[in-house]
Amino acid sequence: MEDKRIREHPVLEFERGHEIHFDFEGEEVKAYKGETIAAALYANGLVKFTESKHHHRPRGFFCAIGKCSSCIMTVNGIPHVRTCVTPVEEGMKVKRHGALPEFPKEVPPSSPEAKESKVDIAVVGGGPAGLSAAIIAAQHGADVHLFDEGDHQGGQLVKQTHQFFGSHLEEAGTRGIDLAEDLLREAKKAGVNLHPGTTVLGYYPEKTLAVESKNGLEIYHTKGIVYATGAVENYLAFENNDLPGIYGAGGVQTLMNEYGIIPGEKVLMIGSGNVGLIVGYQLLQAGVDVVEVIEAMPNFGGYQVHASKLRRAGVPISTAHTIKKALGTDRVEGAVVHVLDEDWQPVPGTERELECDVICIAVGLHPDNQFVRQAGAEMKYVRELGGFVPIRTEDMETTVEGVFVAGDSAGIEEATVAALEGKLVGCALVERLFGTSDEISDMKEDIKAGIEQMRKGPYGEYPRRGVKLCTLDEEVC
Amino acid sequence: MTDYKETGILSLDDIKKPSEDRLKKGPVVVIECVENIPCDPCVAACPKDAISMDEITDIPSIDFDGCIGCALCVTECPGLAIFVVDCTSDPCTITVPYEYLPVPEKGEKVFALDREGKRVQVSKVVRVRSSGKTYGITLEVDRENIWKVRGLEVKR
Amino acid sequence: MTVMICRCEDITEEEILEAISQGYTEIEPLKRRLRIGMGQCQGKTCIPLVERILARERCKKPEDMDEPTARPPSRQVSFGLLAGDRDE
Amino acid sequence: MSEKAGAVVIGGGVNGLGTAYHLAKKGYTDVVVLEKSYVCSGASGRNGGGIRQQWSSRENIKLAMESTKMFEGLSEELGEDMEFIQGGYLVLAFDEDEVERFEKNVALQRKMGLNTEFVSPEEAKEIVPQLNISKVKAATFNESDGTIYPFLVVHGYARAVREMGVEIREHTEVTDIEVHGDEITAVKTDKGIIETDTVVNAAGGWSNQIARMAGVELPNKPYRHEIMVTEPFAHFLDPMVISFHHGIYFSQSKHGNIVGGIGNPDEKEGINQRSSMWFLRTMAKTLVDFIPQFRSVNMLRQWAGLYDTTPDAQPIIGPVPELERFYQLNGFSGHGFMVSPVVNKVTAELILGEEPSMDIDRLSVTRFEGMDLEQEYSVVG
Repeated sequence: MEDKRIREHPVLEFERGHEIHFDFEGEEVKAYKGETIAAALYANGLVKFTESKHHHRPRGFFCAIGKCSSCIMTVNGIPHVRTCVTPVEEGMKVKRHGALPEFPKEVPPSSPEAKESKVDIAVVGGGPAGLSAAIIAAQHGADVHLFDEGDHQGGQLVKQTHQFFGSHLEEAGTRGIDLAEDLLREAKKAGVNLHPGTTVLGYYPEKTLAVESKNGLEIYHTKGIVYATGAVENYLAFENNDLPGIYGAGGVQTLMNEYGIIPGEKVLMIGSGNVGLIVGYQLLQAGVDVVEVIEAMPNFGGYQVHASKLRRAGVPISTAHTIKKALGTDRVEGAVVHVLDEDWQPVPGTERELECDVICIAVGLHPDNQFVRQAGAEMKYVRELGGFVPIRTEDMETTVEGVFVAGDSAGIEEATVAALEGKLVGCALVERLFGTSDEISDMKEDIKAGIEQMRKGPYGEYPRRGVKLCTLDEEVC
Repeated sequence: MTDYKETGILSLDDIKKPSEDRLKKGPVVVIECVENIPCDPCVAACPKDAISMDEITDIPSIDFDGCIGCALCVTECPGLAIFVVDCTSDPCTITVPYEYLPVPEKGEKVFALDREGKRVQVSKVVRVRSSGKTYGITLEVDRENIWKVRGLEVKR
Repeated sequence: MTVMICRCEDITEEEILEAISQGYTEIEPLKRRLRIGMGQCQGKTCIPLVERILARERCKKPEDMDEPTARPPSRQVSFGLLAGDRDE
Repeated sequence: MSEKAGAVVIGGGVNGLGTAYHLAKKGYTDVVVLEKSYVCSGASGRNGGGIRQQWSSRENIKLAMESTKMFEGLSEELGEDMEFIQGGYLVLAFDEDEVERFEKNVALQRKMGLNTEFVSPEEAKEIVPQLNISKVKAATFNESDGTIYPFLVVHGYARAVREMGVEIREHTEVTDIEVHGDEITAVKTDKGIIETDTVVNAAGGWSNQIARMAGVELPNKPYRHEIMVTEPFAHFLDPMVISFHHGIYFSQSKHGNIVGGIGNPDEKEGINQRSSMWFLRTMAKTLVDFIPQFRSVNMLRQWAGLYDTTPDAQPIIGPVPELERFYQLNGFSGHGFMVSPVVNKVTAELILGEEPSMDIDRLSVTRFEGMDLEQEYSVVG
């Protein structure tokens, strides 16, 4: 059987657990302890995971982080299991269930009674923003609980094999993966209560969170909530855009850099922002051929240095190009791309076919604002920040008292800014809980200056303008 | 500015080059970083303070006379945009950053690539240094290729 | 020709355009009519695309569009876990 | 800016638009329907779509029976599949009092021509094989009850009335109702004034606020009621299952999802449409008690709407004594959708001065002045 697992990587080391076996529709599948069901199946060459509800189209591995519905199967008799976030276990029985599964026949054991507790601060999301907020608050004596769906906290940092840009004083030059380690170590040292593998189910009045943990339902009554829930990738509308083999850049990164599994052999990258360029480079590092990067704009969007890395490896970057359709019936077998004119119209006669088995979509991110909206925060569409963002004070408090945001969920920016915003929120929470001090005010000033620094220059102009549009004037409120 | 935002390839006019005189004196850094990116690890990497910037978003300013061509910055640049050229030997050498597998060995013959990934010549690896997982690989290149070669491909 | 907009509820661009032409010209009614954004991903993938289609069809700016209400749970959760009827 | 309309309907839900539909069908289209949000944004778009005829009061049985007949023909009438599934309603009794009451209900229903059956717990389990009947004492079942997708019905009406020339104004909020003596003269909105002498108050949970604008006090009070939906399954559940004892109801939609809710006996009066932790947990606990296999079923989302509740849990229909042309169409106490077809038709008849096709005098607001209230007991939630 095909094996898509990466055995050697220039940057990453994959620590695979011992070999285990599980049953997939009557066939024995080899996996390694620590892999998810979907990752193991994908590594073994499975393309169709489920099918769509009405049009019965094949659905493949897609988001890789348990947020979509593309990998749901029946596992040990339980339907609708997100196999991309469910770890494999020896002897497990996994079955596809198509569009609609049968109502379960078995009755699983009961779960423990919900646990309720009162805490100072709940932080949702363990990326650079959430961790930074939690660290500052905990260092100053707050009882801080940080929830993250991943078993490896660190947010998207854990997928970043490249060295970070930014100030050397703010960890630039460190790889994302190492940065995540540092932040986690610091969080533990500061006494942050880390809850990896937990899902925040919802906001309930007043500042109460329902959380799904491995031990059951947990309810946290808080004095302050920080939503640092990051971003969601933009999807793209084109013909056959749902074929297995079409993934978001995040899904590709998760598969490749967390599970050590290559998405395919030949990848067409759509989008030339930093995400597209960086993931393109990471694909090359994993030994995957990047056939082309296409970009609808007349110029590529990311840093020239990232583009140069790809160009030096012989990867063409075609600007003013877009995808017309994906080719294939059960999975991607190629793509048709064409040139766009100044009015975004296809230029006749420029269509050409590319051979590829993966189409990676990297056409930007939008803030994951679902949680703040649930809490009832007032939102505003700010193009410069990637979509709808909560209106906030300078300290990043939303219009819901005691509910804060930081990082990409407040507006799409770089990881360094996310970390700085997290720190700022940490300070604001300390002030709320314990009153202000010279130390905290000084710290806040420094952080604000740091954020301002990061937003200087041509690449900072856009977010700088965006933030102005959704930040309340302190004087007014 | 040339059309590098369309092509991803810098032209020689975009790059600040050391003078011919400076090139004769010893190895020296070439930084192919032309955008105002908020980034400054190169500044911290230089033991001679030959790279500087006032604001983090400035383009690095290089004191070619202060640079000793030590190549410490080559592996520190997140953009893999720093190279060291040495025209004092024959053939000349160029140190390029490298983060792929396999890692070439000293003495190995590799393809030297240009900015478009095209093979320019066959080069001998004369030095392999690493900082973390990023390597600085020093290649022998013909004098006429020192402004062309910016990458390598292992022949194995 | 299939241009998929809502992967979870399996709704294509054509079906959305059809519903808009039937008078479902706001995000909430469109959501209830076609179930877009009401599947497992809670609209994370499709809603920005639907907003763009709506804006285009109604000649409006994305700024003038509304976001649909966000409902808990953020992620589907089993009744077994919620019921929690086992004493530890 | 001032304009005129023959009648103004306040509320773009099923009752407002249903009434506009019946008016238009009779050729009366000089009607403006005002909706402060979008069509079907209130309780009409938030309820479980149950169509039940098994009531305890004569009035409600009559309304529901006639309405069910009308729902049966509605898909054809409006030219779109309304997803009306007549899978029956299985009503469960959990104590002797309920058994006794159910016996009376069935007797009354059968007397009125409704073919409801009194069934044993074992027979109930035959209808829903997954059901835990350990605490069930008895049940009643009526196979012509069922569910419909409310949103499609309301939008079906909206489309039909627009085609017939009725104007629906969404995002238009009523701010005042002008009254001179015993006559209405105009409805004021945030977008302008409409002169009219006839107003239909179909504002659901907001109907007492609307009535107050015209100086009329209604006994209706809004209460939050919560509901949820699961991930979909292949069809396995025919009827809507309900228990008055628990305040729970659930059924399977055409798309395979289970839709259900449970009422909170401690819910406080007021306009609140936010989701609660109480519901999240209580719904789950009750559901797995009813069908233990629900343990491995996922809830997809929860939401809330408003019951517009009257003291006797029966609707208020018809004009008020103070204002002859101020028609009430509210106080449905959680079952406004299922009785809407006939009350909408009758309201249209009243407005046009026709002889009502069903006698609804007992549903006038004046009934609360006397002591002669016939309490409806069969309210879920």
